[in-house]
Amino acid sequence: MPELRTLIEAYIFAADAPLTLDRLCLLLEKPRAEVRPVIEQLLADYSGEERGFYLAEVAGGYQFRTATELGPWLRKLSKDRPFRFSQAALEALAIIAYRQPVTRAEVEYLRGVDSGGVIKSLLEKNLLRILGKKDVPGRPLMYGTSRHFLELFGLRELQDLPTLKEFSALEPELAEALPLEPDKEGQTDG
Amino acid sequence: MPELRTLIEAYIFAADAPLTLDRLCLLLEKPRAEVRPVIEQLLADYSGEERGFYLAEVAGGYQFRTATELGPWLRKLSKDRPFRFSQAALEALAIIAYRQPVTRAEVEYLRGVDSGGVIKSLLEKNLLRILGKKDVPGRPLMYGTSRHFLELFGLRELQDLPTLKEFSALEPELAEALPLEPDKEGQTDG
Amino acid sequence: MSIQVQLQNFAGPLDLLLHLIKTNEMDIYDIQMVEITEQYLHVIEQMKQLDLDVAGEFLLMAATLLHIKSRMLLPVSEDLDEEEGEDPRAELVRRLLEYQRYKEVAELLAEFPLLDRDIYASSFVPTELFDEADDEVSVGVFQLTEAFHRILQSAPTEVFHEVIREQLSVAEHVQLVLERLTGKKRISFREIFNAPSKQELIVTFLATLELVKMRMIKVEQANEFGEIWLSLAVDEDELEQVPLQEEGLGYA
Repeated sequence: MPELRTLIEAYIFAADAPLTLDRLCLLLEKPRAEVRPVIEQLLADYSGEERGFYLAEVAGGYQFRTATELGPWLRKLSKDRPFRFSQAALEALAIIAYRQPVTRAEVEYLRGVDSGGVIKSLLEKNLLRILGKKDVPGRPLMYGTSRHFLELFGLRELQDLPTLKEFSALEPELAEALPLEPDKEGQTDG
Repeated sequence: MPELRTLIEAYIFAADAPLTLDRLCLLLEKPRAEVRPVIEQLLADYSGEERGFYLAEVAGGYQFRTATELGPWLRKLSKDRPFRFSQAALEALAIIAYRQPVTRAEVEYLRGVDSGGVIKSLLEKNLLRILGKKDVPGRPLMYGTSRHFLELFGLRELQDLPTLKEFSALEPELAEALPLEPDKEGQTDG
Repeated sequence: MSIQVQLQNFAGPLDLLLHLIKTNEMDIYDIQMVEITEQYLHVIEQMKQLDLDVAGEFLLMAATLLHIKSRMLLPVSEDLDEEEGEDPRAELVRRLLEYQRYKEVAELLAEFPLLDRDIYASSFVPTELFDEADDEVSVGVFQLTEAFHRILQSAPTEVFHEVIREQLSVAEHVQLVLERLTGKKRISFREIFNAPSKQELIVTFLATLELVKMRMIKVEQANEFGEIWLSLAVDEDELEQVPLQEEGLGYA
């Protein structure tokens, strides 16, 4: 059995919400009288030094938190978090990647929703490029993916994108439902 | 400006995945030479005492984690049954981890079993990533493990995987045909 | 000798073979083919008797074992070239050894402490980070393909893309819609979509969309849920200039 202090620290650290004293006592199978002094000690220890995080009393429980005054610096963490897309952005990007050259209207038709904002933000993120204007009345812009898109997804070239056939082949039930050609990959033998 | 040590501690604590040295340097706008010694100090500080959590080196970065030996106690925190990988999933994962980049056909040859479903579920769990297509007829997809794989298994890098038992090759050609070292290229991203 | 084993306990035929070799305390480099084949077939037979599906891979291995067994019964003649003279079991032994290595590592991996099962990382997210949309996900190539796959499943595109290419032409239907509108003040949406088949309907709809995009026709509705009316937006003599190639429309 680890030391009580170690265990309390770990429980509070690992829980995904503030841990109440009661819950802690339950987890530890110890009475409050035994648990409370250890928490008091932890609270004191974490308040003394200048640290990146401290033990906070919050919502009737205990939780490790970053100090409020670090907020402005921590905000940077979310700013340049790489590789994150909203569902909408991912859908638009997927359609453009697979259907390029493609117009905004075509993306919107497939998604069934206005996609102007999403396309704009993908352009700003340098993931798309304009491939010219479509030769139809109104001359709408045609979009495709950029070199940066390939880099971000670790692809050498567009042809490296999985085909839908390959994708479906990973799903046995689906593969049966679709009229697929015999899968050469699956046949390799001795 | 808070102390560098405080800020580094806070960044690592607040990030939702292991923070690499490069990313830290970018966030702090400081050179590696200045950041690295502070991390070394943090690593030492957290390893000394008996604590509920420590600073771990994992998936090419740094992350605060609870100590392994506390696992049995901490499991009480979640009501769900402990998650287990199937033998099939672990076999496929092992083959892909050691042999990347590797195709589905190669995994299936080594396992002797269709592995499409297993690969798909590993892809869905974000443990694999697609590394492009192999330059052979049919251009099959090549798979490798993701950064998340390292994070989940607590590995610093692929080289931390257990060494494969020496394969007493009956024939030298076979040993040559099968590169047995984990491929460094596979580590780049998740 | 009867060995009580159940197929579903094995990750595949190689796994089952390794188990049989181990329980028989056989040397993997000198597998007794007759014995092993007999036991292997026995396990499979048991499964069949229990009415359980025996996966194709297990049957394939049974065939391989029988083949090796029969080859071992052939007399070895000295003038055979090197390849044919190889021990018939060699390939199987290589595969078994190779498989065994990964099986062992897989067993080790099963014992690894896992994040969120045995080990926890900090889960506190500072409020400062909340301003980012909550539904943002980290993605890779797989997620991208999956998204496209999903879209195609929910959108009717797959149907009409095939249809257009093979049977019905959007360009043709652009012409048809125009013809029906020619000489009329307006025509109702319902009338124009009075098509015999779903495919026809979709292509007509696409053609209508194209015409709206090209500003060749107008679509009007007096009130919500009211009748939708289509009418020509151009002079009838301008109709000659409609681009009629599929490529021009982007559906080819």
